[in-house]
Amino acid sequence: HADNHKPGKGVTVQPAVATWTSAIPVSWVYIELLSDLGYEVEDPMSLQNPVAYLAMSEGDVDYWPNGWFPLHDPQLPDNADDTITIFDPLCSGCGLQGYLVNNEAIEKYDIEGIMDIADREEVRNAFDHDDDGKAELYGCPPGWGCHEGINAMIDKFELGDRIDHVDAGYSANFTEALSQIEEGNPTLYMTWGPSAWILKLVPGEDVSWINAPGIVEDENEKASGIDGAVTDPIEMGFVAADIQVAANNKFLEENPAAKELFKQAEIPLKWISQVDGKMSDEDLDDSEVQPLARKWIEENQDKVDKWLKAAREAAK
Amino acid sequence: MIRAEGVTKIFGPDPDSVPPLLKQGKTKDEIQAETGHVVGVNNASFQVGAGEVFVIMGLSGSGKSTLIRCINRLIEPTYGKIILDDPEFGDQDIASMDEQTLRQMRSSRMSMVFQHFALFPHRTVLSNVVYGLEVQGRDKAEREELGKKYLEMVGLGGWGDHYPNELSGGMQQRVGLARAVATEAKILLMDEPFSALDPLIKVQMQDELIKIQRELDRTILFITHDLDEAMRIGDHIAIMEAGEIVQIGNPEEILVNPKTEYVANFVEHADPTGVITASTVALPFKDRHFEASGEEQDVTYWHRKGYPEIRFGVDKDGKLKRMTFEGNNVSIHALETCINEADNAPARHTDAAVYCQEDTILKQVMRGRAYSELPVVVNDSEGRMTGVIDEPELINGILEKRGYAQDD
Amino acid sequence: MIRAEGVTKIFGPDPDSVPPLLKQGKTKDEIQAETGHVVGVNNASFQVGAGEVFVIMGLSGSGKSTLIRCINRLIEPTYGKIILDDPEFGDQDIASMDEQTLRQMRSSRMSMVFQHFALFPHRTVLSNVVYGLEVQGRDKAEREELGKKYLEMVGLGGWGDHYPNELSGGMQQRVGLARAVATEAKILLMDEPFSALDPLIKVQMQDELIKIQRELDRTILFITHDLDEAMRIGDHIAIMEAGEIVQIGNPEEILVNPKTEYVANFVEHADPTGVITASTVALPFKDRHFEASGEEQDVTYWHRKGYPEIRFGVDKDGKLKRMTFEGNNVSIHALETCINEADNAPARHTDAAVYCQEDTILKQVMRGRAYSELPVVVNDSEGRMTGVIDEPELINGILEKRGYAQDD
Amino acid sequence: MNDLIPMLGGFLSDPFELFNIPIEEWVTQFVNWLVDTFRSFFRTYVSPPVKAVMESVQWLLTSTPPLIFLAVLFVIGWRSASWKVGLFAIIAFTIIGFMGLWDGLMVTLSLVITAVLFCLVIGIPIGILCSRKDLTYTILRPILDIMQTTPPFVYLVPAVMLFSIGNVPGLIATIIFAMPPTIRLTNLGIRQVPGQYTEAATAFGSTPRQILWKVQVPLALPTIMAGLNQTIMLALSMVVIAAIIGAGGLGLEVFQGLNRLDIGQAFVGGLGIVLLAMVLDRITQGLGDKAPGNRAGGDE
Amino acid sequence: MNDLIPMLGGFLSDPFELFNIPIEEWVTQFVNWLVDTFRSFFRTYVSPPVKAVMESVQWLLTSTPPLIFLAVLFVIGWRSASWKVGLFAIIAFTIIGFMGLWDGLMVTLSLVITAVLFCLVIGIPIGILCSRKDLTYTILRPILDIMQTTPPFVYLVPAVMLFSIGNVPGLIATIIFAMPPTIRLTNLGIRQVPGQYTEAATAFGSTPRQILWKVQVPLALPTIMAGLNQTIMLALSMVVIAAIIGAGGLGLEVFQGLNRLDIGQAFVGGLGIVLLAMVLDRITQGLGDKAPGNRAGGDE
Ligand SMILES: Nc1ncnc2c1ncn2[C@@H]1O[C@H](COP(=O)(O)OP(=O)(O)OP(=O)(O)O)[C@@H](O)[C@H]1O
Ligand SMILES: Nc1ncnc2c1ncn2[C@@H]1O[C@H](COP(=O)(O)OP(=O)(O)OP(=O)(O)O)[C@@H](O)[C@H]1O
Ligand SMILES: [Mg+2]
Ligand SMILES: [Mg+2]
Repeated sequence: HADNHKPGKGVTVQPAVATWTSAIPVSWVYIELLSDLGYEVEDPMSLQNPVAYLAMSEGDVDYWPNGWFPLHDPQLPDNADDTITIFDPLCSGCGLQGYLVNNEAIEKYDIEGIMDIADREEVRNAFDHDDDGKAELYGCPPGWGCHEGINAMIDKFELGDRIDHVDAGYSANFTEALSQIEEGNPTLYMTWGPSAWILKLVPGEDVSWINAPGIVEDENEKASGIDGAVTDPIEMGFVAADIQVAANNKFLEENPAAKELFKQAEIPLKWISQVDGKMSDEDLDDSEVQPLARKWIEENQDKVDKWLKAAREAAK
Repeated sequence: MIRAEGVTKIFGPDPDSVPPLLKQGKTKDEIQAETGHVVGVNNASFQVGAGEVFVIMGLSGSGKSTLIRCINRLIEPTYGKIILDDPEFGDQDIASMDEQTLRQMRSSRMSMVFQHFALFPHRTVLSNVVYGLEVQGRDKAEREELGKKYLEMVGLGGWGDHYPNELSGGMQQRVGLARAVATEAKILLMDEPFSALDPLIKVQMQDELIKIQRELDRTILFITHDLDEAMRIGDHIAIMEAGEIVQIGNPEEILVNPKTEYVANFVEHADPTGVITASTVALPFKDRHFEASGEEQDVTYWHRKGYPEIRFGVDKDGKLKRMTFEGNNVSIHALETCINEADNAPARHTDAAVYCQEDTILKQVMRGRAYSELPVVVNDSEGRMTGVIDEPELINGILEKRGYAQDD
Repeated sequence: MIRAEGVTKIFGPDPDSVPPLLKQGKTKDEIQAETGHVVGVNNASFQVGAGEVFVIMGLSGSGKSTLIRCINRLIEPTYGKIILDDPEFGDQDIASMDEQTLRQMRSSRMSMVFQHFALFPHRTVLSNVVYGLEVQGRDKAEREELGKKYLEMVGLGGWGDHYPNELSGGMQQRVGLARAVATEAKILLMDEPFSALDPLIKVQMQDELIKIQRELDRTILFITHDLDEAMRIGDHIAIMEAGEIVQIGNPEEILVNPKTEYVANFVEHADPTGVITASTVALPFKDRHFEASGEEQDVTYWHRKGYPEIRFGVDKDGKLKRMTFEGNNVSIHALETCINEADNAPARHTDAAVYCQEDTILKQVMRGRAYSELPVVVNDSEGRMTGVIDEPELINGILEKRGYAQDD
Repeated sequence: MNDLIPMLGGFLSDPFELFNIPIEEWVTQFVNWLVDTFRSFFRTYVSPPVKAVMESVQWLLTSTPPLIFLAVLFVIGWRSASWKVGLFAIIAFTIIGFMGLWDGLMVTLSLVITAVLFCLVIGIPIGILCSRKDLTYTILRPILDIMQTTPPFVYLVPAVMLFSIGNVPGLIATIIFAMPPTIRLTNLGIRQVPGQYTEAATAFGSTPRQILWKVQVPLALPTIMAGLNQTIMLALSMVVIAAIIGAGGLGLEVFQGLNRLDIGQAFVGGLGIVLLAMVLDRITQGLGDKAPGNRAGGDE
Repeated sequence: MNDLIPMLGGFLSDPFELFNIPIEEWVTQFVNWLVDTFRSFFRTYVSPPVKAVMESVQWLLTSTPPLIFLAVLFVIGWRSASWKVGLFAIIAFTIIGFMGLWDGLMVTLSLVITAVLFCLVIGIPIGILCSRKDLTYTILRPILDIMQTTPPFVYLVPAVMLFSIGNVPGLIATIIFAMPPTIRLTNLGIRQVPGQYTEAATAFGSTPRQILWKVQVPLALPTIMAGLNQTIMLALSMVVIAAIIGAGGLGLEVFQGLNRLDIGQAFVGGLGIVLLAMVLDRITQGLGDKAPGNRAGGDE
């Protein structure tokens, strides 16, 4: 019976964790849950996305709960279909992505969307930081999914001669956007949440999401109820990403309990954002988030027990 | 022109701890054994006149190089003054000169030949030679011209484009020599400049050196281990021992009157025939050695005690007027006039005698004796007879490097 | 023990192009001007017997260092053989020896003193000296002992822990010397090993060298520019000019019979009194110079033409039995027995004569003449009178470095 | 009292639990202060001229027609080393061109050239200074350590804050990382010049400047060139990091390749960088081999 | 015919439009083949021993109580340089400890030590070899260029495929990047030893090995130590990149700090690396200054 109670006994699990902060609380929840199932869970390895997926497909890492899809699609290795399983979202539509402009500029130029910047010359010039006649868009690093998304939009609407998508690492891009905003310059950038970035420049307070064309077919698909959007509903320009567990197939085969858990578990965006904010405000170490995860589990014991039960069932 | 006063150089971490020990009379070796300090030069004072060649000799490790390097301050003397009396720089103490003046002084007044040559390996021979001129800021054409001239002088005309590592030791040394003289500086510091040269080229170089020294009236400090060289070119010679200068004098003084055992040993192997002069070895024309044996007209006849067959007729001024051998008058000739004849004569004259000057060197006197069997008469600059040299005096001079002068 | 045959070294990119030019009789300078190749050594052949000191002299740049370096193949000879006849290695051509044997030969048979010292700057003096022993694989205690012994020998006992850059030039040179002799190799290659030494230490070192050479029966190849040194220690001397060996001979041969003008000039400045022997300068006891003047009992009296007052009574074996001066018999002494007396005598004897051996050097003969006014008699090894030396012969010997021997 | 013993035990086994130095906060505050105070200064007065220099180099390179560029390249390779090097340079650049990376190559080349020039102009005098005074080198050595080992990732963000995104912070990061070998090896090379040569030069009354340029630098040149070589290599190794802050060029290819796990693309970018490295290495090697100081190793 | 002229014009202005070398594909295929063929070999036979070495070093360092570690460190600093250096080392490590990074420090230190050891053990013999034969160096020089300038990002991915994530590929990348200066400067140092000294050694019948160890290496030591110093610096500069593929340690702090826009965290990690660099630099400098070859610069 005890066996039944701890299906993961004797199995060592190697998780990975993403490098952004909002990945941490999610990561801890899964570690706690797997431990409850009796797994021996190693400290998670902090890896960049492509490396994490590669390692997962090689079996060097067993899973991570930090997949953002479809955003991460381009970062999957070629053989991902055979080696990696991506589970149903643990938090559906939680990965908000979109374009932001600082509020001052929005007021001054009365901006509702990217097209306002692209089409109106005086606005475009105001957003042009390097005097090349194009408005700067501080976007995503080459190779990321969002990089391709932005470029697709630029291509589709032929914005290439008016909008300059800056090619650089994301930290660099964001830092530049932040600096420009602090300098009081109208600035257009792309970001996502929950994340540290959103905590630095808070939509609604400092900046606002603006409309971007390209994804939405009709009005219903527009997002509504987003904090800090210039319009409601708003056309974000990206589909909101689902946060999903990705795991190595071989590991899953050998560990039906874990597999069942990955299928079942869900974590609310609100809590993730809350912890993310707390980490930033109180400057918490990663390890200091663990008790918060435990606390959340305790507070949601009913739900959690259900998942664990299902997992134990599956292990039989 | 250069006056060194109490120049001292102590090598080691705490030089000031050493002079008290020296005062206590500790030797260089004792100090080294006790404190690890090496006494390079100890209280050296000397003076070099303008246009003089001042030779420094001494045992290996006695501090010659250190001393000469103190003069242009390549080595900072621990104590002492080095006064340079120069028309342009005035009376200045090199030891306390500021950097700027020191540099000017080095580039315009002094140049140096190094014991280990220290040719620049990355420069061709010619561009080594012109280095000093470059520093002086001469223009290129002038530099090349002078450089080539001096390279020619040291017999390496064709080697200007080679690099030092393609040259033999002696050739390198000559490049170093050319480099030093090319600056035409008034003072030349030369640390064993001819040590790697064969005797022929060495003599040539000595001649060249003396020539340029005369032409340009240069002052030369010269370290050498070659006694004959020292005797040949040195106006004064200083002998060093364990950091101290034990004797300074002209070559003959040093050779004939060594002040200490050490100096005597040191000069033992010198060839005296080129240095020792007639006056030194001659038997002095004094009562002790001669007796009068009659007068005739204006002269008094003298003969050496025990040798009555040779008589010298000396007038009241002390000049030799007549001379007889076994009663017959003999003719008297100046040495110079009969040297050639002497070389070719089948036998030595007994009917002719030879006189020389007090400063005639033994080598010449020997030629006189090859001409005539009779004693060589030595006259002073006024023409007064001061002594005679017969075979014993000659042999004594050659073997013992001194004459009767000492006895008096 | 070492035989060099046609050793040639051409520096430059295409050495093979040079021998035809040499055959055409082109000089080294011409070849250098035309092709840029430098003829280091040209067709040198010589032989050095075991236990011999073989001295190489010559102008600066004449190829001495190159030749000596060919012997241990520091420089690869372009052509020629160097046969080493060694009990252990057998008859071998060093020029074509394989690396392994060459190394063994170098470490066990040969060692070298370098013209530029080439002391290892990162090793203390003592550890420089023991380098060769280290290579031989001797154990540490033995090494240290030998090293200290030889350091003592060169007079640097207290300097073992210093580094070479703290030593004067001459001291460095002696360290190089100690390093070479410490290996106790049978063959010593010495490239101007005493050039930086003062005369006193130089003589000491020469004595030490000769001592260890005798003790261990070493073969020494010795480059020097010091003629007196060459004369003093050399069994044979080779004189080089522009890469070629122009004359090989023992010191006196070279001094007395220079083969070419060049050699004659070269040895001009040597001090002959230590080299030239009595037999060379003596007036030969032959009819041409002497006439008989009566017989008495078992001897015939002879006198030199023109000097009837001195008569030599020679028996039928040719031995000098009696001697008279102005009719009086004089006593006859061996030179050695009267040297001391001669030094202290107030006047020269006319009642005593001196005889010496044919190989007595001039310096000694002069002492004989200081003892007695009468000619010095020269006897051969059998005691037969072969000549006499009077003042003219002596002077001629000193000045011209030759005697009557040539005339015959 | 009773608590003390376990506390002591804890301290012995893990003494660092006692307290934490709040350096993180200090730094954050300091950087904030720095940025607030100097940002506009740097962005207005420092960035633009540097950028102008870089962009004119870049303009020069990119506006030269490739064929002319290759011809010039050949001449440079040939004069500084040999015709073989010239040929190799052409082939290497042509390969990069046919991989479709000509423009990236030009951007990277201009970054590297500018950075290396700065390194030489600043580094060699500093290296010389260090060789003169032990104190200077003692002080500088830890600074060099900092320059070389502070991960660029640490100062990328502040650099972007101060200098904006793009070439300028990339160039600065490259200069910081690549300069130390030039300084160190200039210092080492000059210190290793045997005393007898400087002494001889001194004896002829040379000024320190003359000793330096006529004796020390020529003799130290092989070592200085080794420093230059390292500087070039390190500058090239920074190309990818420079791309992360927007300097573009070949580094961007690699960065992108990594981000999307595209080994091929990363490799192509990397190959471009490597070929560029080889060309620059061979050219500087050629210059170094001609250095007269090489004679010093000979058997003088 | 009419088409030809614009085509030619196009070719002249942009000759590289003609075609593209499909290197990307070749590489992808090659890497796939490589991984398929050798993965299990590397993962079974190469990774484990390397990992074992690293982990035992790491185990040794982490399991030593910090206070004992500091004591040992002091002794090392003192013996190799001076007590000042020992003291400095203690202070530096203590600061890192109080920043809460002791464990990270130990991980990084073990990575660096292992990498530098490998670099020395492999690099010095290769450097010596290069100094012996011009050909070897001619061949090796471009390889060194490749090692130093191929952006680690290029081979990180294949390295992960072949060696898995974690210490091993991080170590390998570090060794590749950090080894060239050791090789280059060993080669340079030995080549610069004046011929007269090797000649003297030869004349005494030394074997090539004896010449090497008794003369060349001691005299070249200052230069070799400069190479070692550069190797250490470069190894430390790879620490962050190694962290990207899971090597952990101080680099991870920096890497996370960057990704989270936490300048403070990145700085703290960077400071740790820099302090470590300084300590290692001072210790090796001490060893280098004691090198007997330093006498050669003197006025002999
Ligand atoms: N590496 C070299 N390259 C070119 N020429 C050389 C080289 N070494 C020596 N030579 C030339 O060979 C000739 C002989 O040189 P060597 O050193 O044997 O002379 P030496 O007789 O020893 O002279 P010294 O008495 O000056 O030492 C010289 O003309 C010299 O220039
Ligand atoms: N840098 C130094 N450090 C310590 N001692 C030194 C140094 N330079 C010279 N000495 C010592 O000073 C003394 C004098 O050396 P110096 O070079 O002046 O001798 P020298 O008379 O020129 O001898 P040589 O004729 O051998 O060249 C020696 O005992 C030497 O060991
Ligand atoms: Mg000296
Ligand atoms: Mg020679």
